[in-house]
Order: sequence, then structure tokens, then C-alpha cells
Amino acid sequence: MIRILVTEAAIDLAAELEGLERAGGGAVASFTGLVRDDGGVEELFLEHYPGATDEALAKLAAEAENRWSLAAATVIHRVGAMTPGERIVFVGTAAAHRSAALDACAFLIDRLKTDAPFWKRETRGQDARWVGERESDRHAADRWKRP
Amino acid sequence: MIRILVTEAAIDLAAELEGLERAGGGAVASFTGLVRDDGGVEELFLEHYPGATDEALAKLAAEAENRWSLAAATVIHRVGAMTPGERIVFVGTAAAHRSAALDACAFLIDRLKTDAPFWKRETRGQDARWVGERESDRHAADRWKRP
Amino acid sequence: MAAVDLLYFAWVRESIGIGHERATPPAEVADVAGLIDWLAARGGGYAEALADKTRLRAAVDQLFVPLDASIAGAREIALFPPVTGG
Amino acid sequence: MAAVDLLYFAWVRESIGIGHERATPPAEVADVAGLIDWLAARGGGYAEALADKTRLRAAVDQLFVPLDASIAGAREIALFPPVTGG
Repeated sequence: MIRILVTEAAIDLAAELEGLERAGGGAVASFTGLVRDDGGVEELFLEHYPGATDEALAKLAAEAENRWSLAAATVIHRVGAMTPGERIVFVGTAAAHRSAALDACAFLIDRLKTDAPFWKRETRGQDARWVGERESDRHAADRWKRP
Repeated sequence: MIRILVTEAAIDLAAELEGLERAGGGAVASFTGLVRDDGGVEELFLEHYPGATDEALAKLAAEAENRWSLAAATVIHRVGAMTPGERIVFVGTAAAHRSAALDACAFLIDRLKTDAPFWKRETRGQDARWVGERESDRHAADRWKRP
Repeated sequence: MAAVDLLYFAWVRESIGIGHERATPPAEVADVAGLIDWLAARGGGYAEALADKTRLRAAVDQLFVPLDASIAGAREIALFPPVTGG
Repeated sequence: MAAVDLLYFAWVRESIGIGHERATPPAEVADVAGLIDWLAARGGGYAEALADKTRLRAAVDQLFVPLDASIAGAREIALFPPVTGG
């Protein structure tokens, strides 16, 4: 059971986790990313590639479901304007075994960072700037490549 | 900020995650273990060593907090009688970086399985039996040992 | 080649000033890199956004591709900076 | 040695029939394994629960210890199966 959502609305963590719990795996792992204040950020704006985003996330979720025999996988990404403390991204997995749920959750957030077409712009006062690529994100995504 | 709880009450996932989010790390990871039906289990009873449980969990949480520079760590374990679908255990971590939150979360649940004095008894009809040690749990815990 | 939808995102979109246009590249434009050079030659915001190819990524028909990927038969080509979601 | 609190958990507790007792092992009982043998010699549920040491784990004063750990000065000794929480 795969659930993909790209939305301007706030992420309802409790509802999402309950959905994963009902999938019947017994082990549920989740990752939530929040907007950070990072030196006075007032607004974080998330742009995306509407035609391609859902498909990129669904592809990652299907890969994870397959590789770790998941009972369920959920990937939700906010777009539009947000303020510090708000949830940007939620990844949740349900599986029969905890290592499958945990590894698949880490895989999904690592790969989402490099494979899904989202871009962040931070606004501090009058200064708006697009966030640059992080080398560490590429390394994190690479470790999931299989021989 | 470490929160340890051993309780007969249901685990309030939403409240626990919001507490972790407020710690200000930006990245929150969680793991929830649920009672599984496993071939007709009607009741799962969790026994623990009251004097030693809190301390064992606090020690693991402190080790994780230290090793991954966590903003917060929460470990909650149910004791007493439960039915399939209920939450047995919750582990949550908050950190500045996602890999720290995710790794610390996996560490905590892996080590809890081998280092904290809890015992499970499953009841199926008239048959009540204590769950046996799992070799795979010991391997999972061992991988966090450092040279 | 036929007309193609061009999409721009993030600072590429902001520099160029629009997020979407249709264009018909000349036949000698064979790959994404060639398309970028052809667009940059328009000058202004295009030149500014597209001058440094190491800062650019692309998708052809919604699939991420390297800049030497062919654009033959493409209906939609997107140009953008490295992604920074999550 | 002095009186010590003995705690039993899970099927060890169920076989022995009680979860807690105070006892004063003789001076020659030096380690956890020796304590187990001394208790097993009582027969009945003790013998049944404590016959196979490979199935037993122990804590001395609430710290997990191997079965060859000394019990000198211990105030509380717990005997139980491998843990299965989480």
C-alpha cells in the first residue's frame, strides 16, 4: 500500500502514522523533516515540478516496497510557503520486521533528497536565496546503490 | 532532553512526536512496535524488572544522545496485558541531521531488544508461552558496538 | 525538430523570468547541452541562468537525464538547479 | 554471606512459583552459577527452572552480568530468561 502526497496543506502526523499502523506490519518507522530557523529564516518556499514530482516519489516508494517487502509506505512533501517549525516532509514505512521498516525509511528520505524535483528558497528579511546542493546528500543517496 | 517511560497506559504517538519536534532539531525519526496477531495471539503480556528497567533505558538513551548529539530522545515501553494492534514500544529521536536521528533511532530499538529487562508472554486460547530469544536480535544489537 | 515545451524551475526560472514556454530548436540542436547553448545565445536572463552548465540539471519528458542526453522526439524539457527537497 | 534479595522473572518466576524471596547462601557460593546450583538443589520448581544454565541470564544489583560473576557483597540478584522486549 503506497501513499504519495504533494500538498500545500499541513501534514497530519498522527493520521499518517495510524494509517501505517493499520497496514498490519507490526513495525512502523517514520522520518519527519521540519523547517529550521537556520540563522533567522522567516519563510521557506518549496517549489516543485508538478508533472514529475508524484511519479518520482511513487517510483522511490515502489522500489522500497519491493526491496524490503513493506506492508506500506507513505511519502508526503509540502510545497509552497512555510515557516520555521512546520513539517516539510514525512516518510513512513510499515513492515513485518523492524530492520526493514527502518532501512526503507532511511532509503526513502536519502533518495528523495537527490531524486525528487523539489527546490528550497529561504527568506531572511529582504534576502531570498535558493538553497544549494549538499554533497553529503549525494553520498547518503549513493549508499543505497546495489552492486 | 531524554524522556523514559515504562507504563501500563496506551502510548500517545502524536503527543510524543510533537514533544520531539519541539526539541528543535529539525529532523525527527521514530520507531513504533505493535502487538502482532502472529497465528492467533489474543493477549501479549509484558513483564519487566521494575527496579532496573528505567535505568537500562535511560542508559541507552544517554549513550545515543551522546554518540549522535541528539536534541532529544524518547523511549517508551508498555508493560502488562495488551491485544494485537496495540503499541508495545516507541522510540523517537530528534537531531540537527537526518542521519543522526535515523541511526540513533535504529540503535535504540536494536539495543533495547537485548539490553532492557522485558519479557513477552503470548496467549493463544488456553496456551500461554514465553517468547524465546531471537538470534537476529543479538546480531542487530552487536552492529552498534564500536571498536 | 518539432515544437517542445520548455520548463524552468527555481533560480533558472527566476533569471529567465518565465516558468514555461514553447520553442522550436533548430535541427542541429541534438542534446540537452546544445539546447542550453542555443537558449543562452538569446542573452539577458537566459545567458545569465544558463552560462554555467555545471550548475544545471535537466529532465526530458519528466525523466532526469545527463546533459549529453538526446532531445530527439522530446515533448517536454525541464532545466533547473540540483534538487534540494526533503 | 549476608541475606540477599532474590528476584525471578518470566518462566523462571512461574516455575519457582514466587517472584521474590530473601535467602542467605552459604559462604562457599561465590558466583551466580554457584547460587543457581544451590537453589536448584532445593528441587521442585527450583530444579525445573534452574536445571539448564544456558537458558538463564542474571543481574547483580540491577546490572546484567555473566553467570561467572561474583556475588560477594550483592544485595539483589535477579535470575531470568534472555530478554524479549521491544
